[in-house]
Amino acid sequence: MSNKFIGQSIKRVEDKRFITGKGRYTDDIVLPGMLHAHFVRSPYAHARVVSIDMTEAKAMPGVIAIYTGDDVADINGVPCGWQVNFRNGETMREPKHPMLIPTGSTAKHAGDAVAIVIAETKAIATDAAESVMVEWDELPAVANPAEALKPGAPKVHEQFPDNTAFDWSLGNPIEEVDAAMAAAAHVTTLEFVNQRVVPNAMEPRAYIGAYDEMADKYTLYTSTQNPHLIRLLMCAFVLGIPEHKVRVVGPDVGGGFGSKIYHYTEEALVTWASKQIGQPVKWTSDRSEAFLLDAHGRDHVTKAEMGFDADGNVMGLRIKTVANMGAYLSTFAPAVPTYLHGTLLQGLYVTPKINIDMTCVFTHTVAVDAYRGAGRPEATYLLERLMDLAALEMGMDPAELRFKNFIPKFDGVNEPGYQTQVALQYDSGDYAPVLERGLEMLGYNDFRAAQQEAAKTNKLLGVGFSTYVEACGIAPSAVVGALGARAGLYESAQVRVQPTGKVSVFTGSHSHGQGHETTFVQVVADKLGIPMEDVELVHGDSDTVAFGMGTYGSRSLAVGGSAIMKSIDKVLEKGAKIAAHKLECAEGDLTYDEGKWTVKGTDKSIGFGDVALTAYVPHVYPAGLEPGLDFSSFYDPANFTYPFGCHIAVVEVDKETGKTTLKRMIAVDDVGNVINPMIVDGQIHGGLAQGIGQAMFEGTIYDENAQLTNGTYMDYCMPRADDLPLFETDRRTTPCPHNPLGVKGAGEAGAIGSTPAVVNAVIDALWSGGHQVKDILMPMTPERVWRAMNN
Amino acid sequence: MQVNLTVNGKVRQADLEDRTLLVDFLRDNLRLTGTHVGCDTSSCGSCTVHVDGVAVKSCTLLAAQADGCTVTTIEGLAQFNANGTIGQLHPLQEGFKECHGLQCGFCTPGMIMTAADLLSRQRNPSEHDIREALEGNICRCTGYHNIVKAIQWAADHTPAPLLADHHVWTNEPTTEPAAV
Amino acid sequence: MELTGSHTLDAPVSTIWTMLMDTDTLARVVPGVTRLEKTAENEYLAIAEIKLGPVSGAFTGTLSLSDIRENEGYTLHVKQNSKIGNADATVSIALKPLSDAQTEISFDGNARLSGLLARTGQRVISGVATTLTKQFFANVENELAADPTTHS
Amino acid sequence: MLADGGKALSGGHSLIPTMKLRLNAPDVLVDVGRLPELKGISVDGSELVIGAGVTHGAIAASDLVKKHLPMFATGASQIGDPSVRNRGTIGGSIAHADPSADWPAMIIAADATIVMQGPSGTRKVKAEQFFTGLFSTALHENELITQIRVPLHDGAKMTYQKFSQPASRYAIVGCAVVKSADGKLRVAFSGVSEAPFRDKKAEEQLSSGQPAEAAAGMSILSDHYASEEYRKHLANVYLNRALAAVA
Repeated sequence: MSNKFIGQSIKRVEDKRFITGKGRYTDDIVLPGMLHAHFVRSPYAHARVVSIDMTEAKAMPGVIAIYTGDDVADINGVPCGWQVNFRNGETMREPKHPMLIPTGSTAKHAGDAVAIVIAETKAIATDAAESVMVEWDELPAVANPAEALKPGAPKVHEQFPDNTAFDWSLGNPIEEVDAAMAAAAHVTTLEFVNQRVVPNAMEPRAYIGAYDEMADKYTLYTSTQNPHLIRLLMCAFVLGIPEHKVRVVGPDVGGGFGSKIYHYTEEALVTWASKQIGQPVKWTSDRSEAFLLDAHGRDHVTKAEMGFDADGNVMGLRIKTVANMGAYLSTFAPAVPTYLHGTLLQGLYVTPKINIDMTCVFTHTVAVDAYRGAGRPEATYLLERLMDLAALEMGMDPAELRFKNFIPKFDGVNEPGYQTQVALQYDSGDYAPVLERGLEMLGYNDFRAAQQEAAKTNKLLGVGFSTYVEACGIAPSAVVGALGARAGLYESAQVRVQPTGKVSVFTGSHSHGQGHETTFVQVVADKLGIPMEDVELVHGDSDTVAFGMGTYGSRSLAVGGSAIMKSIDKVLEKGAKIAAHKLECAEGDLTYDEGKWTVKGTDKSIGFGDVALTAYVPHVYPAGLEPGLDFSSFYDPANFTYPFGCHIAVVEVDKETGKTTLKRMIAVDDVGNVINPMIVDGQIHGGLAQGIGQAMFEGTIYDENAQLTNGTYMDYCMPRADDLPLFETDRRTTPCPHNPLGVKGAGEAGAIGSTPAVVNAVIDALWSGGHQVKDILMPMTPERVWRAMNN
Repeated sequence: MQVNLTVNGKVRQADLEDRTLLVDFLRDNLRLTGTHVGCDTSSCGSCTVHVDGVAVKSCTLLAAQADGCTVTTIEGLAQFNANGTIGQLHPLQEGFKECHGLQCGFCTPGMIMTAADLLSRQRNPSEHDIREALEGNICRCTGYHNIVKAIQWAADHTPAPLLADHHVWTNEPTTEPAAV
Repeated sequence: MELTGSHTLDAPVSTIWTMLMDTDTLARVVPGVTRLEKTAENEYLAIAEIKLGPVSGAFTGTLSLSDIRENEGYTLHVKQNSKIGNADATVSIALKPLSDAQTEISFDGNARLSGLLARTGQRVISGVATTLTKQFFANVENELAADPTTHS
Repeated sequence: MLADGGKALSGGHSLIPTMKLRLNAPDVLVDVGRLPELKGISVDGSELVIGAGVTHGAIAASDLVKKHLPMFATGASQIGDPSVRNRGTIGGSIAHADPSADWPAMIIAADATIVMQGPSGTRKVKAEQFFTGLFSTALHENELITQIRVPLHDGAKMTYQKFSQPASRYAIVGCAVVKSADGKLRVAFSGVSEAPFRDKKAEEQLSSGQPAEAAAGMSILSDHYASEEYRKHLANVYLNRALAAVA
């Protein structure tokens, strides 16, 4: 294996098409005879469909078909892919999520669809959808998860009167945790909301369903993070059609951040409708619909308590959280507040006793599911807010408090992985160096002096820390299966060596901004010792790629990359047999380097291309060996991977207005080995911006009727270029001990660590000005910060 | 209604519904799909193109309003060879690649067109100038860090003549009487 | 959308009451409503034309009166549907005689918005509420001024 | 055409977004964006004359504006974003009369006159009287704004101070103050009430040497981003910042 490309900031191969306007996103695709769909949606969060009058709409020129819930009664609802049962063993409550709400049934969140209108143009479909007259009987609705649990709250599903989907706990017995807390010298208590945010990938979801009658085959073009999973769910659970009769293509996809993992009703409906009509049907969400329908993230209401002994050692952690599921259970929803959240609540601290109590509830809102980090940002937010607040309350230094409590270094090879109180065994970790480096970059001592000076002025300065550990590279199938996943979480890869020695790699991972066409090729080219130009990456098409579980949870390289490594090993193993035959030596006498097999101690060698050609023109060939050089592999990891890091925010708070300015954002991340530093830095930057966004700008606002009242880019604030500073990033490297590349994953780290750092910084600024506040609701709008200083 | 405009150097004509937005004309009629639609409130800037040399949001302009105008989209920014292949990328296109100024690529055409407008007015913008100029363009992937770097790179690598090509600022005709 | 306000009118309570119970007058004073057609006792079909800056559209719906207490007040319920969303307002209107010639009219209620109106209108909603309130009182004043016989 | 459900379309940056959301569907659109009569910035006697069809960007870049009305140049550069400034026009913005738009405070403080052309001729209204309510103006349905005429304010100091909503970039509070050469103050606000207004009470308090209370007695807007109480507080903060800038 050479090291020409791995570790280098190779410029991205895929960029050329994007910078010249030649990217091909789903909405860019036009098929012959293609029709356009628009949905009739509930204006109410909770309302019964009394009647639907389509007379006027059906008569409009250009309208091809209108389907309602009665037409699609035979189609199953979109399924949930993860089952988490109640503590007492009762089965998770899983309401049907119907394709369209039929007459007599109730819409359960604003935007729930009652009809799909299909017309010759998008404009006609939109006009006709407006002319479909639905008579509604509006019913009371609830959006807040804590309110939904109260007696008398409006019911989301009649059959589940307490609005509870399931409850769940993890950790040590509560009695032991209670005892630890009772014995603590200091208990820091924080009641807070981890607010609901909207993923807002810049490309709105888009789907085209196309049915080929001659081949009896469906094609779905979809803006998805995982084409094969969509095919599996849509075929097996929704439409009941055989998988080999469905091709799912995920072309260029304009960002996902979790929201494009899930199988949505519109995907199945355009696919189904294309067969009914015999013409392709396209639907492209507008931004307004995206706010109503794309799965949201976070939405926890929490009470957390952390106990310390007199020296500042953590004694125990007690957590009670209500998590919002929305109206239906989305694909991975039940896993997010449980196995992706509860299991991370030890963080990177030695904590003897932990108990987590989760209640997951239905509300009249769109589903909540994984959004960048999925559960781990919520866990980090909880822990890191507690750590900084505890330091302020105990008069300790927040960095010192962390150093004191860090789990000692372990590499997972010479030292075993670290077993937490909450089920996970971390693979490798070395936590102090990231914080040490962060403090060095900050210039901690100078900062505290500057802060004291600033406290005399109208602009307060504050610093906030966050040290996190996360679990990604999901995951061992057996483990997730035991935890309720209804799918495996491995990855597949095929390495097809062409007769000329050029290589096509087929991966089940799916790139929607992550740069797989570059990083995966770097790995393959180095492993084979051939130029990057000789390697092509193919992804996103279920007809060409054998199988795949897609891209989320920072798993592409750790799982998908490992599957590629396995296939390359098989290629080289067979190649060695061919080379040995050609060079008339034993396989054991060969070394492989720089793209050729060499007989040890000689200058006799044969190149990769010659071996490939021999495999396809097997005239002089080992007896009994199959021709060809093409291998598939599936890789199922032995464990999650556990990246960690330290994020530090410096803010300035205007005392008069409460406006916060983020002055510095420092991130020192340890994501294991790095294939392309430029791309890893880019992933960290983007994650930071989203994490900062949650702290300072973003958050849904529902009114008392569960209407989303900030569902446009005019009202829902996301960070813009002039809201952010240049980020200061650095890395430490602790390789993953259990995958062949030693990689851990970098896609979510930025969003996991940054949010509490920013909030902690504002709290720190306020304390420096004499305002000893414990919490400010996110997003920390100027008014909220002003009120925190003036109440 | 009939519209005539010059898009990326070619004269284009079409008979359109009055309410057709410029972005829909570009995407649907001309199949120039590099110009994207990311929102419905003129907020995100994914649809930014140049009309008569200045950046505009093509989702907030009727095609009819651009009648008679010269439109440049992302597809027309590079220098092309006689056979229509891309000859030389625009320095901003190079800069975005060089500095990893894009991830999913969806906001990228709008970012580049907005940045081209900035560089046509300001030869050496500061980081602050660049961030201010991007206030109408939303990126969800990059945190803007490398977009800022990419534009700085382009400013440093822009040969003067190329810049002049894009220097079309609509200065209003202004008249001031001679000293009274 | 909170709808509250109060205003002092130079007319006796019985005059105001008569006005507020008159269908034609009601159609003129309720902001936005252009026409009322009686469908049942104290129930009306209401046609509304709204033109408020960027928003213009036709609404149709119902207007009903309940909890009617002579010379004291009633509850006005206006429900309007349109392509851009629905509005559902319940407002209790109260009259209080300040003297034989002066009456305080006050109201307190809430309008619930759905659809696009709820999603996009938030920025100007308090301005809309203030505007509707001012319009309502101005309309009542105009009615009083237009008909001198109402001044006793 | 304007009288009969028609709408004048200048840059289109106020109107088209509402049409796209289907909040508005005019039967007829009249593109006035290219009328040469609405273009140009010039000095006419003691007034700066800005054509209604001049874009925010052109005003921000105009040397004439920078020289005579620097507040208009810096204020214009805070409107929307660069692409919006390239298309959006001063006349369109004023006619739309969004309560949180930037121009109204500036033109009221600068004592501008709005010139309107209708079927029966030309009419002039002082900016102070032009904005009559939420999205409401003195403009009749069949009239078009043609010019904004602003006194040159020689020797005056002027400033526009804005607290923006971070998503829409509209003014939560926009405070314009013009301090004439003889020290007289004119104060106007955008974003604070359902219509932009001249704050005469504050002016009186300031002229008598008292601390001013901004927006006293006005109905104050409230939204997700700034409650009534906070907005009122901000109005005071921004008035003080504006006063400091012209001190």
